Amino acid sequence: MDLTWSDEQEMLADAAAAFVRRECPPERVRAIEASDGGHDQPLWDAMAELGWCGLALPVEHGGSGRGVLEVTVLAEQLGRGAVPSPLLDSTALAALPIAWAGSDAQRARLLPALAAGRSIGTLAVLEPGMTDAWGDVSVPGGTRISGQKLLVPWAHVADVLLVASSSGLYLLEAARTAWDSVSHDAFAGEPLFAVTLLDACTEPLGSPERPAGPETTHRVLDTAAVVRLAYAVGAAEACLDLAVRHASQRVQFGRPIGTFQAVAHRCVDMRVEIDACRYLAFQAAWSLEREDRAAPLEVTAALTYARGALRRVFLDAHQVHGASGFSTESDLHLFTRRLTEFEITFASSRRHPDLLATAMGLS
Amino acid sequence: MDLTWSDEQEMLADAAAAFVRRECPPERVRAIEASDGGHDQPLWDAMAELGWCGLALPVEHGGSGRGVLEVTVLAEQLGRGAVPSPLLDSTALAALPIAWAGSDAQRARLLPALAAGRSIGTLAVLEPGMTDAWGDVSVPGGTRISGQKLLVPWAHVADVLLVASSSGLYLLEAARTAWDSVSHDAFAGEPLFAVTLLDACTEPLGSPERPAGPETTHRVLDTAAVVRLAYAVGAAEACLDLAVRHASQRVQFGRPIGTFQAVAHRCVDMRVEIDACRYLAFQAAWSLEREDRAAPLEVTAALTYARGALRRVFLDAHQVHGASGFSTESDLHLFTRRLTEFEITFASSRRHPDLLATAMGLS
Amino acid sequence: MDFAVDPADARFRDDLRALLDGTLPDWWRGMFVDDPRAIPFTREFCRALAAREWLTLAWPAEHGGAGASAWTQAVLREEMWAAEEPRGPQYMNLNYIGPLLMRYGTPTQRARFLPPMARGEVIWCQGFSEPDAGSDLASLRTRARLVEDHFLVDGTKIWTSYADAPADWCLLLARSELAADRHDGISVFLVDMTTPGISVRPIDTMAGPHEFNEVTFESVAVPRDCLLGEAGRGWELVAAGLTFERVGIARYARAARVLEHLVTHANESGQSRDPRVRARLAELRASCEAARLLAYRAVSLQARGVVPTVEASIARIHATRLEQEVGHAGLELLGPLGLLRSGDPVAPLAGEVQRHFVRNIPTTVAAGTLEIQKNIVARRGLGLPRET
Amino acid sequence: MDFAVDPADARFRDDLRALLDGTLPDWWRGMFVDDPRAIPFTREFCRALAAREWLTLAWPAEHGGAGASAWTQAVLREEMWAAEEPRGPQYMNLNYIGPLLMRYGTPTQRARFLPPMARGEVIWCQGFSEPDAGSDLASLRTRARLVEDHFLVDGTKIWTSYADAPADWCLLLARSELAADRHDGISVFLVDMTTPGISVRPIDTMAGPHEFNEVTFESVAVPRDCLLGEAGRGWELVAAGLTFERVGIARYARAARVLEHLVTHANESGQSRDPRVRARLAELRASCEAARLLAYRAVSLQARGVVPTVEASIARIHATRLEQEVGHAGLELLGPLGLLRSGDPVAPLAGEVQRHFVRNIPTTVAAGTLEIQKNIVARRGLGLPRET
Repeated sequence: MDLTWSDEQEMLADAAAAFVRRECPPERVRAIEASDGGHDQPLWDAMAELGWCGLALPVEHGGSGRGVLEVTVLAEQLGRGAVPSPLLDSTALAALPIAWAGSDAQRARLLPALAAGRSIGTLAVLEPGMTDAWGDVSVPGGTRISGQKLLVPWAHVADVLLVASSSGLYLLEAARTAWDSVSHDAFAGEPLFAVTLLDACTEPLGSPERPAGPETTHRVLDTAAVVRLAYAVGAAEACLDLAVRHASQRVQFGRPIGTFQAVAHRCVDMRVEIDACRYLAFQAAWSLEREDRAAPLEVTAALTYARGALRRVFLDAHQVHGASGFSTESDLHLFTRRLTEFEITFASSRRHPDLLATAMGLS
Repeated sequence: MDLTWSDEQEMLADAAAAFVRRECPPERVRAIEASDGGHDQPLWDAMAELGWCGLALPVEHGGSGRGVLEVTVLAEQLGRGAVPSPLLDSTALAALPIAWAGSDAQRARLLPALAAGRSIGTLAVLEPGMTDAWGDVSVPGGTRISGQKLLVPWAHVADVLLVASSSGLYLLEAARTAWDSVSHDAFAGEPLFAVTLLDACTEPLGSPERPAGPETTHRVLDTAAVVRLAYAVGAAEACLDLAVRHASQRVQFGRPIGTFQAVAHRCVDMRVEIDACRYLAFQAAWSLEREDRAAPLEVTAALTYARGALRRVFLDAHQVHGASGFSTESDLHLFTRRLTEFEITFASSRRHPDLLATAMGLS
Repeated sequence: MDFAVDPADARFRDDLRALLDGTLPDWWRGMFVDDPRAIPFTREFCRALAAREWLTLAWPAEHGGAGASAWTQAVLREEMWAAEEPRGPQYMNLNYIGPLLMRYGTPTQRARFLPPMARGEVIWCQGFSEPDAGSDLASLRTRARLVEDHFLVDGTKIWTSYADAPADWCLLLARSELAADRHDGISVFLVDMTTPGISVRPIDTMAGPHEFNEVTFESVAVPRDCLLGEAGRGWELVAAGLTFERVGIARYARAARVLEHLVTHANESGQSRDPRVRARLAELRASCEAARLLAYRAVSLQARGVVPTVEASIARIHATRLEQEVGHAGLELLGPLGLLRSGDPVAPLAGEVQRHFVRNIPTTVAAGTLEIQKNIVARRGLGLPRET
Repeated sequence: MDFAVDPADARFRDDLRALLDGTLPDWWRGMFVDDPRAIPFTREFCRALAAREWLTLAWPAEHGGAGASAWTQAVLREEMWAAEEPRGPQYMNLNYIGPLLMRYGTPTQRARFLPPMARGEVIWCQGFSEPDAGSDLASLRTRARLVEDHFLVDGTKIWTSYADAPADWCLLLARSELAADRHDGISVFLVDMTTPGISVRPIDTMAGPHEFNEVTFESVAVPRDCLLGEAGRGWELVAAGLTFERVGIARYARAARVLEHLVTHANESGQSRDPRVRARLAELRASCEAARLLAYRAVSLQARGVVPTVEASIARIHATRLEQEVGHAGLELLGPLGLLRSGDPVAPLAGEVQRHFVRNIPTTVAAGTLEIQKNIVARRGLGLPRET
């Protein structure tokens, strides 16, 4: 047992932190978000160059063979800069499931490009009326798929699209078939799309006889949730940084507001909640990586805890900031939006507490 | 609409407050609690003398004909002094149900003595394994009743005992039959007893053909809960008084701790929650009195809200007091115990939020 | 103590709802939604209210109002706020700028400024906060120097809503003299927003554009007769104004309305059968009840001629928490699709919950931060000692 | 980063549980339960631990300890606290009084005081707080005047647990010199509780009798060689001691144990099928996990030789809230019968939840109030400015 980072993890985190500070400061985040499509190719190329697209992919397909834990280490640093990038989704929602459940041919065909950052992947799950990403999807599977999927991240730049159907995961490649992506009007941290599939050409992920089923989808969503939690933890840390800076600099009634206990203790509450979420995320990632039998319990514990905790963090940050935090001239909103997106999409599922209840022995 | 007290209510509250200050200061509360049986006959006689036992009972049976709202006005003042007395239970758990549902003979026989304070009544509901006072009881009714009832308040001094049975409310009179009361070891504000009935002589409340059924029991419990809520509001107000006094007098780091925002804002949070509970209690009492169709909704709203709110109040009071609040040398514990008892017995029922959900239109 | 609703007030509520049902366009989503139709609609709506004598319902007859009871006013404020305040910027005229003029204005000022407000024809904004003076308003730096027959105003105001509506007039706070106590020497001015030297810069917010503005005053000439009240005694006006304002918004009514829509959604999506959903929505309903009663306590005092300073703060502290909680519970109920805003065709409840959530992120900051409200209650309500 | 449990630690945990299962009497309910068997049992239990070399597990070999790793120590502390601390008062010897002696004691003091602790034969109490010096410890008034070869101590200490166990010795904080900085001039003394002039007055609490005491010192002669560390530098020892203490109690382990019993109760009473109950217990379980990890973060630093001052405070802030929440959720689960205490034959879960609830009403107060812990994190952890 050791909750400190290994030298390798430390180096990865330091490198990522330095990269984010240098290449993606808040001005750049704003510029990317304001741009058409919200995707920055030079930034993507730079991250691909560092090998981050293939961080957790098998060495034989061009990856570095590291695990989910390393992805969360990276994710935390990206979140700290609110970096808008398909990197984490491409890894967790597409590349990893292909590595886990793809046929040898699919792995050989798709993973090298995903690992090198020459292609981008994503996953379509949600449908109209669904209130839980882990819920039952109704789009029928098959070699031709039609239906509507919502809140698909980065669908407009994806080369590979996994689709959760009622009969398992299916694979679409932009090179072979087309899909229609309409940008959502969302209060979110990343570009989200409504994807309409009309008789789209697909193949099952894995072999046609044994296509990847809902258990793979759940594993994908669990992994993505934990990676996204780490990203949210980074964003929460940035909220705390901004709050502490504001509290130290802003003078009211003749002294910095950080000297008021009510303000200082709010910052401490943030510190406690962020640290709690952080170690829950790392523990869950560690177990997922090992396919440990405790993994589902630890994922659900992390998400169950994070739901209220991260919301309290951003609300506290806004309270410390006063009106200025609500203005988009402050950087705070960059992080608030990401935390909200995480909370709503991944952490608010009522499935997790219920699973955790079962895991802890409630009959 | 007017949320201020009428002159009459104001007079009642003032008289009660003055009586409590004079006749039942904390030293007397301690003495009564430490005494055998925990019942103070002179205090009871003095309150009976003031007409409080019959406050809400019909004029024709010796009462003052006022309503449930007046009982809550009185209850708040008694709670403020943590007055240990069977007065409220005798009124809400026994006298009022007899007035509502008793036969003419029962009313004529029992109410005058209850109204004058010559006799004391109580109600036995809970049984082993029950987790909700409003739940299903299993002791069978009949002219002879056997079974165990728990947490019966003041059973050792009661002359009239109502028993909730699976077939309705039954009436026992100490003058005609005996029951066995064993004092509980409880963290509570009032004496509670395990009552064992062995072939006890009873009669149905109301006529033998139409005995008072569960709807009466529910109405009784709703009324008692609201009256007890008002008593708890008074106790909470006393917690706030003690906290404000402590915060103003206790000097640490060279100044009164009440000047620390973290302490002052805790007191404000208490103020807000107490006021919220207070008006919810009065509104529910007002509707109960009128048998208004909004009454069930308002009772459930009051109890649903009070559950967490009053707990936060006493925890905040303890936090402001530091270690001294945990010592029984402080008066705080007198009020904490009463608030805890109210919360556990009346406010923690999962029935209320569910009823409220139905009342607000959830299908 | 009487919890019965006056039948006349109940009828008035029905009448108001009928007007709202007949008047509010489908696209109405309140202010700050980047819809150019919003401000013109609020002007039209105010004129419609004025035609029924409901605009200045709360004003005394001597100032052209209907002199309605505190309770009738409460009905109006609940229905307006529940409908996302279709009076737009003008609610400020009615709730506290007008009343301040009545109390502190000269006969000439009242005759000049009140009638256009009563007709629903004028938009006022409020210039209080400054970049370095937020909750510590008394540290404001905007200066007004008396030069012959006018004041010359220099300074910057921030978080000024509606300045780019555009506002016609501004209720401006500025320091007109140096004084030993920093609460002295502050004055209130009535400033024509078309005066040369005023520039308005919109500040975008998370809720959308146009919510806030920064307003800069460079040697702005304000005629001497546009000083409101006594020079140097402006702090007293501010305190009175804040009390008027705190009771002026029925925040709980909006929360209750959103909650009604959540009930509908829970029923339609089948989630109403989940005991967790039922319990959560019930808790919020109970909290709405509490918020309403805390507001009514303040109204009860008003109706008896008492200024409910502490009681209004208590109601406000409670209601802001409620508003945030309804937003969060709503998003949890809607699930991931709750991210979608009004502009998205598949947004559940047309994005209403999302809008309510975002708008209430800073709800505890507006009109005196939560901390300041708590300080008021701590000192004036509880008698706790003041920090030295 | 490695979340795997060392197999040796897992075996140690099994061994400890076997010992506890075989040793803890049925009636054991922790300290302060007004049971005369409690203190003698803790002495017996400590001797049993000593016989296995588990009592001074955490101490370095040079002081007769087992020099166990920080992680093995964590296992011990979890199992002890989960079992309501059967070491009784002596956990303090092991966790911080002994370590303070090792660090600041003279060779003679170490030789005199450590061996009886290691054998489990001595009870110490701590004389820190005073009626007017609680969270503001530096304002203490107890005086120690050097008269020839001993100090004469006068003053009153309060909230002194175990003084009436009776304690054999007291770790006493007193002002030995007047100094400009009020943190200077404080010294730590090792006081024989049988010295004439010491009187102990028990203070009853909501949890029962004997939890606290007031200890009065009237001209109590303390030999000069019973001064610990340098005269006037006691504040440094207190700070070190508080850090030892904060990581010394695995509060979350007790909360987790109570939660296990709640799960059993929910299953047996059929409440486990209610989604609200499931969700609430799951939230608490997640919070237990978080508490354990926050504690383990501090242990990880200890294992690397770092003193985790801020991290220990963070873990403590989190765990105290958790403990209270488990108590409240437990009472809600049990319903009205949850009011019943251990002494009642029909008390659900033998009154364990009730006991946990009451004991944790002041949990945020002990060992530095929550406010003080938060100040530590605010200044040292976040670098926020200090109040002037």
